[in-house]
Amino acid sequence: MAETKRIPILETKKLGITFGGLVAVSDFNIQIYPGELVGLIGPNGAGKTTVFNLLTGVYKPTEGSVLLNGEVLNGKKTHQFVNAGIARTFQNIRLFRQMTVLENVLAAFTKDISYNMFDALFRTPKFWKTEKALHEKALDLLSIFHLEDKADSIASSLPYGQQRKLEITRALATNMKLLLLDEPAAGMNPTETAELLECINSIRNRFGIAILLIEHDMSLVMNICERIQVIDYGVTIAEGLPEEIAKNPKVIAAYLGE
Amino acid sequence: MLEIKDINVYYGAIHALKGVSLTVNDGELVSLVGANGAGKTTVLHTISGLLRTTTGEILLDGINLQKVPASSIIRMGLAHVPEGRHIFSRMSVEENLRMGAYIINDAKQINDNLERVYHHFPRLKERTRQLGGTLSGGEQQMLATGRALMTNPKILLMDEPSMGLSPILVNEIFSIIQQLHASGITILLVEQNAKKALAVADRAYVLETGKISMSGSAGTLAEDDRVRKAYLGA
Amino acid sequence: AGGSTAPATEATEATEEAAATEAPAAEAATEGITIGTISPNTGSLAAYGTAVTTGVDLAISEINAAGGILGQQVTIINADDQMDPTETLNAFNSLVSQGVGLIIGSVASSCTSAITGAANEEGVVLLTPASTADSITTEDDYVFRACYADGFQGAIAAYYASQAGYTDVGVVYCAADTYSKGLYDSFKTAAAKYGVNVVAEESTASLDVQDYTNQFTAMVTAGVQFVYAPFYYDVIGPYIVTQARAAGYTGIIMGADGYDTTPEYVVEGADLTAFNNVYWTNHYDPADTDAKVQSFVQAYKAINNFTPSAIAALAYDSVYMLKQAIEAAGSADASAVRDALADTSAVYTGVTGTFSLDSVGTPAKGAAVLSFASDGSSVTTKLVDVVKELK
Amino acid sequence: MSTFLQTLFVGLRLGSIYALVALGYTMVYGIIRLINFAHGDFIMVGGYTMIFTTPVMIALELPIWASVVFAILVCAIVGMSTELIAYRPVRKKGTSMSALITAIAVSLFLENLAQAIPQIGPNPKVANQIFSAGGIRIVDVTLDWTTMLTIGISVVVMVVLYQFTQKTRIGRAMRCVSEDKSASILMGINVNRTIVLTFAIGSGLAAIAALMYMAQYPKVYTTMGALLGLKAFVAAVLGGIGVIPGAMLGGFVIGLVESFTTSYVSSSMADTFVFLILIIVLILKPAGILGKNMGEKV
Amino acid sequence: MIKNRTAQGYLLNTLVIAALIVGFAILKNTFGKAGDFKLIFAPSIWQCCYLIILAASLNLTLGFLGQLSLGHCGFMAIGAYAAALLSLAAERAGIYEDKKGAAFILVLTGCILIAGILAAIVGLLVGVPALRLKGDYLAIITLGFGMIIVNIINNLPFAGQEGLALGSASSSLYKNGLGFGTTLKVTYIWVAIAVTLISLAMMFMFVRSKYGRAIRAIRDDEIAASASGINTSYYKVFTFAYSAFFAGVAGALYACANATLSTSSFAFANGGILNSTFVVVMVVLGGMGSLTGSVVAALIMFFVNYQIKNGVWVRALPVWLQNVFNFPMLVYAVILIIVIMFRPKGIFGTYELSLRNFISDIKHSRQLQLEQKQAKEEVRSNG
Ligand SMILES: Nc1ncnc2c1ncn2[C@@H]1O[C@H](COP(=O)(O)OP(=O)(O)OP(=O)(O)O)[C@@H](O)[C@H]1O
Ligand SMILES: Nc1ncnc2c1ncn2[C@@H]1O[C@H](COP(=O)(O)OP(=O)(O)OP(=O)(O)O)[C@@H](O)[C@H]1O
Ligand SMILES: [Mg+2]
Ligand SMILES: [Mg+2]
Repeated sequence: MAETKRIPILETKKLGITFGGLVAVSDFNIQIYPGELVGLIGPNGAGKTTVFNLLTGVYKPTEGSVLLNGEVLNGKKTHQFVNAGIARTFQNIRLFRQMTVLENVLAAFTKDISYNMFDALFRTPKFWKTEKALHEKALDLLSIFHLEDKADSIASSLPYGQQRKLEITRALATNMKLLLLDEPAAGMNPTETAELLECINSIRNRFGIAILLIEHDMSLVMNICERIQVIDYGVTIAEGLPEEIAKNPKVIAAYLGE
Repeated sequence: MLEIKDINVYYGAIHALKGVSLTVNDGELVSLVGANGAGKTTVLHTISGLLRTTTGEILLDGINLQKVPASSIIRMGLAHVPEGRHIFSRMSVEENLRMGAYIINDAKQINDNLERVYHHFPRLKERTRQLGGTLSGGEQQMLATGRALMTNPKILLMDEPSMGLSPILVNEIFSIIQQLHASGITILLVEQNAKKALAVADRAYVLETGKISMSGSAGTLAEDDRVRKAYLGA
Repeated sequence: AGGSTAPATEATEATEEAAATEAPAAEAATEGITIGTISPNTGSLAAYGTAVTTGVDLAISEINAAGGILGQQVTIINADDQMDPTETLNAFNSLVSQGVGLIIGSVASSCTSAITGAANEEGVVLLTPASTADSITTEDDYVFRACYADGFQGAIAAYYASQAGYTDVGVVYCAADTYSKGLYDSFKTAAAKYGVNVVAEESTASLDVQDYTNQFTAMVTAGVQFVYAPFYYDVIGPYIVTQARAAGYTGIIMGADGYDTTPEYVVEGADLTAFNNVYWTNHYDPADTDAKVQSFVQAYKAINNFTPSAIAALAYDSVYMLKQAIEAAGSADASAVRDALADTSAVYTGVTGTFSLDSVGTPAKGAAVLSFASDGSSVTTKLVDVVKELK
Repeated sequence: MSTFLQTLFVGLRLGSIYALVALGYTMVYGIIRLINFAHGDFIMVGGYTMIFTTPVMIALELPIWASVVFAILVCAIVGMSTELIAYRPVRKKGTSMSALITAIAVSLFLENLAQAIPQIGPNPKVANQIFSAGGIRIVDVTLDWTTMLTIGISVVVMVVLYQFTQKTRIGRAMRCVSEDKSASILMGINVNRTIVLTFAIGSGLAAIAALMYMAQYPKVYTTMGALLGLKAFVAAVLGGIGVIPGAMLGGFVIGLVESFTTSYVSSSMADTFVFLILIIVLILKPAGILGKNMGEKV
Repeated sequence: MIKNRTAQGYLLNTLVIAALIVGFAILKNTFGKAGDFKLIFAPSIWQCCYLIILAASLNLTLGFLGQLSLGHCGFMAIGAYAAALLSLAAERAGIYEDKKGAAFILVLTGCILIAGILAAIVGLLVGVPALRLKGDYLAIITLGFGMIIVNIINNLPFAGQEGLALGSASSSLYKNGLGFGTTLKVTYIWVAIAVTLISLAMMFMFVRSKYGRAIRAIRDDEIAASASGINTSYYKVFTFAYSAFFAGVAGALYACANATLSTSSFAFANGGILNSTFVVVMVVLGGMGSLTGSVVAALIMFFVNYQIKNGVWVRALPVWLQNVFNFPMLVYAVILIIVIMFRPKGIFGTYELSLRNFISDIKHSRQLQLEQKQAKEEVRSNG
């Protein structure tokens, strides 16, 4: 990778948050460069999900700042983070449960739809054109995870694994530059995990996005992450290439075990 | 000890279990593997009375569980670590654990059990006063498992107990499972981590879209090509 | 009703035309006379509905037993309006579509006003027993009433205060109730006329309010000895009087026909001397020794086991007013009955007095001023005065 | 000064009633997350039961308030039947919204059924004097015994209820059921029985509220529960719904606001102010005064 | 492809509406007794019209946005009083006479629109603070706003509790302003129907667009919605105001149909079927998230209410039951409980009646039947 391109799309500076007395995350610094796939690992309760929440405006940091493409996003609302180009999935799946699979994806297009009330009420050509284009785009996205056949099923009726995939598809629909995945392989067996690995790679290649991944499944993390950052008790304890991390005694003691 | 005979379960029009039969003998550790949506959780829910079958019967020590009210099944010495943890989010960690011992009246026994759980999961001891809802995912999983152990169950149903846990804790959970097994508790284990599950289990069943497709000793199944390909990622 | 004659004839013509094509009233008249009643039989003020239906039923059974009107038996079709204007209109439409041309109803002014225009348009006689709002009868030719308007009752109270020498008075009323607010308005207007100053005003936001202590504390603070409190019996009996006395108010409490039947709604075992010094105006006095009143009260009690309220008496009188008008008109045809009722020279003698209707259709009749008297364990009513006319 | 004191006392008097009613609301809401619109009508049921049993008490030469025993029984039975007949079938199959509709329907049903019973009918009934009049006089103003008793009872009820839910087994079972029914089953809790029991207690409380209400405001009528219930529910929300001390606090706040508005601002706008205060408090503290706002963990 | 299918649907729906109107016209001319159309049918249509708009509009907030609002009738009250007062003013200014002519139609349209807009503005003012809360807290705060609105109207010198008929506007709305008498209700029945159809169309287009998708997403999971780039506060407040707009329009129709206005009609709980609780009942009964359901539920509620009071069959019942029927709300409550027990998700659930779907459903089930028959025959022939 050419050295000239080294402008991070995401950068955090001394990010931190406390809940009551509990310091969940402190002095968290990370840089993510375009197209990169970074892993964020750490013991349970280390603050990984909390970092995601800080990076998407779900929690307001008590210190530090989040910069996306050099723009400070502090104090913005979640949907503004998304507009700026960060999308995510959730550790506990959060779909629009009563809507169809297709609608779940379409809903994520909302911010990019340019027709207004007038168009909607009078069903102008613009309305039809937009809706049609989006339908096709949505089906196209669904086909990445082979969900196009399920387009008309209600989201909550999908099995767990497909719900995970739908959640990722929905995140893709927001047209982001950085995708945050929170334990996408949880609840999947090794075969399914391997399939997921393929998909993540293909998404990355196709959309050219950066990905920050939280995962406890080391077969996944060690295979696809280019860089890994490890946190424990909200503080970064190690950073580096997968091989380095796997050998790091601190990480072994706190996280990997024997 | 536990015998399931030809049960059918429906969610409205969805036929989730199509004539499933399985047995778990006294002191055995049986593992149930299957893809997403195969119906593993449904099996466990049916056993513990959260769901009711339309046909077939479930016998625990010879008693038909279909005739026992859900809340009394637990009193028969069964405990269930549910999928998705289901902890009481507005109660503290300790209150959650004490609720696990709801059916026990002996205060000393409750305290002993509590100590044992804290011994297994020191992380929970650090957080006794924190509200369950604010725990991290893995911490919640520990709490759910700990809570089920509070009753001194004879038979334990575990639904993906390692989900969302760090590698170190996955090992810990599996060693706890082995300890429990060694101490004579009968266990029916549902796990996505099929490799580990088959490694600790005595016997296993494979569930495919609501039907048992294979069964046998855990070792044989782990060697089976179809199983390896579909569930072990080999 | 109706001030000028010109529009009145126009309206009559229009309705005659309507009657010719649809002829609802005529149809009914061939085999007996049908009278419709609209009252709030259910809902929070269902007690008034009961008063109306029992009063009407008594009158009708008497009339039918005596051979009916013009030799025809009278039947009643009752409709419930649940004290809701929309339902009043529905009830009205339903009655008229069944061919009813004479209607007694409804009770609440807000409900009655929802159908006055329609009555006019459809050419249906509407005689309300108890809607006292001044404006009810002013606009529409087919609308009459058996009670006097708020303007009159409020004025009597003001007049009474001035006669008794109270120059500074207070008012407590319910701002959300048409009846209470209407009486308050008329009391205030009349007070100015009789040289009585309203120095303290307090109100409540709903009839469901239970505590009036603060309002009467304000009266004590203002130093008044006469408080006009136009409420109903079920507020006066259990709440206002005792609370006012407990708050230290010892002066006169005066009200209107809503106080009727209060003695049946006092708290047994409480100190009832609080009810001394409470005055009110009414349409009639149930204890009146007048033969007509007594035979009504006895007959009513025999059936219903309780003393008839003023509304029951008014409903009873309404039926007899209609009877008299039908007989005068010689037919039960709505427009003929209307003409008979509009005759200001006709004199009606009822339980609630002897009176004629004025040019807009409201009776000009005297009001009884009553007071409560208590020995501490029970409350009785006594007649203080009958005010025929205001000077 | 005396106006101020009087206003304060009236506020306390109203507030203590609201507090008692609100406790019942919070009980039921706390466990099945249902605004039990019929709770106000349970008070009406209690009121009529006492009216009809008063002659028995007098005949037996017992104090009139002892008729509350009957009221508690009848209310508990009505409450439990409501749960068994109406709420449970709907809760099993429907959404929380359909349960709410059922509650509205039950409320309508009770009010109109009462009216349809000839012995009750639409006319209000007036209670006998229940407790002796009088009280302590402070600067020309009397704080009556009944008010003090009501305040005392609501504090006692609050404390007992609080201890009950926190300390006893059944209480803890109730809290579990309120959070997660299927997990409660896995703990060995009989969910249905727990809910019925909660209804029995909540409705029994309605009877006690009815007693104190009638002692202050001795009128009973079929729709008496409507506005009373609504205000009490507002009180419960204001204090933090589901939080037992909150219900009591909310009740007193509402009573005092109502009383002071009447005396010092505008008597016909009292309800407006009550709701205005509610709105302001909720906007500043979205979970009510004592409610814990534990934001959702994502 | 979508466009074609949808276009087909529109065509079908338009045809059916046209057919309904023609049928209605025929019905009107052949209606039973001459008086009944004027006295029963036309007023019923008016009432149904505003009930339908009211229920459908609340469904936007309750069913689609998933926020329980208990103060919907407050917005309706605003609409009703605004339309009444404005038309009164217009009449006094001599803009129209005798409620006819183009000027009147113009004033009428203006009043309905302004009623909606005013209600929407208040909806906006209420929505901004209120929608920060959720669930029962939102319910109670909207209830509070509803009460305050009614209370304020009560205390306005030119409106007043007694209604315009008795308040200091002092002349009956019936005679002046846009209150319609029995005859005019027939003359202008098309106004009620047109306003209802247009309103329904506007709501339907709204929910079948990005707006509808966005608010249903918020209903299902607010956090996920904002994490999908949806500006949740904007869509929530917008929907609240949009729904208030139609409540205002319904209010204007109410003012036309009812000669007088009385604030007690708009209170949270009163005797009749017109109050905020009952609007919620209609929405839930019809199905939260189904506009069709709201329309049907409003019609059913009206019909049941009407039948309990006026149904001829009531007189055929045993006496004790007839006595029960003297308490319409008692019967009503029982019916409500039974319906909710059997259809807890409402009559329609989230299903929207679309003729195209309907027809294709029939085709589909035919096909299924055929297949089943074939399968059976196969089994038979095999056996
Ligand atoms: N809203 C909150 N209130 C209080 N404490 C919180 C809150 N959110 C998170 N925490 C605490 O912060 C810590 C970090 O939680 P977080 O969910 O980020 O962990 P995690 O690294 O994602 O763990 P896991 O791998 O188990 O999901 C935990 O101890 C948790 O209890
Ligand atoms: N509440 C429900 N309503 C409708 N369908 C359901 C419900 N719960 C489960 N299902 C369906 O029943 C089938 C079996 O589900 P179950 O949860 O038992 O699978 P599982 O084997 O536990 O899968 P996982 O590995 O995802 O936990 C799936 O197809 C699922 O979609
Ligand atoms: Mg996490
Ligand atoms: Mg499962």
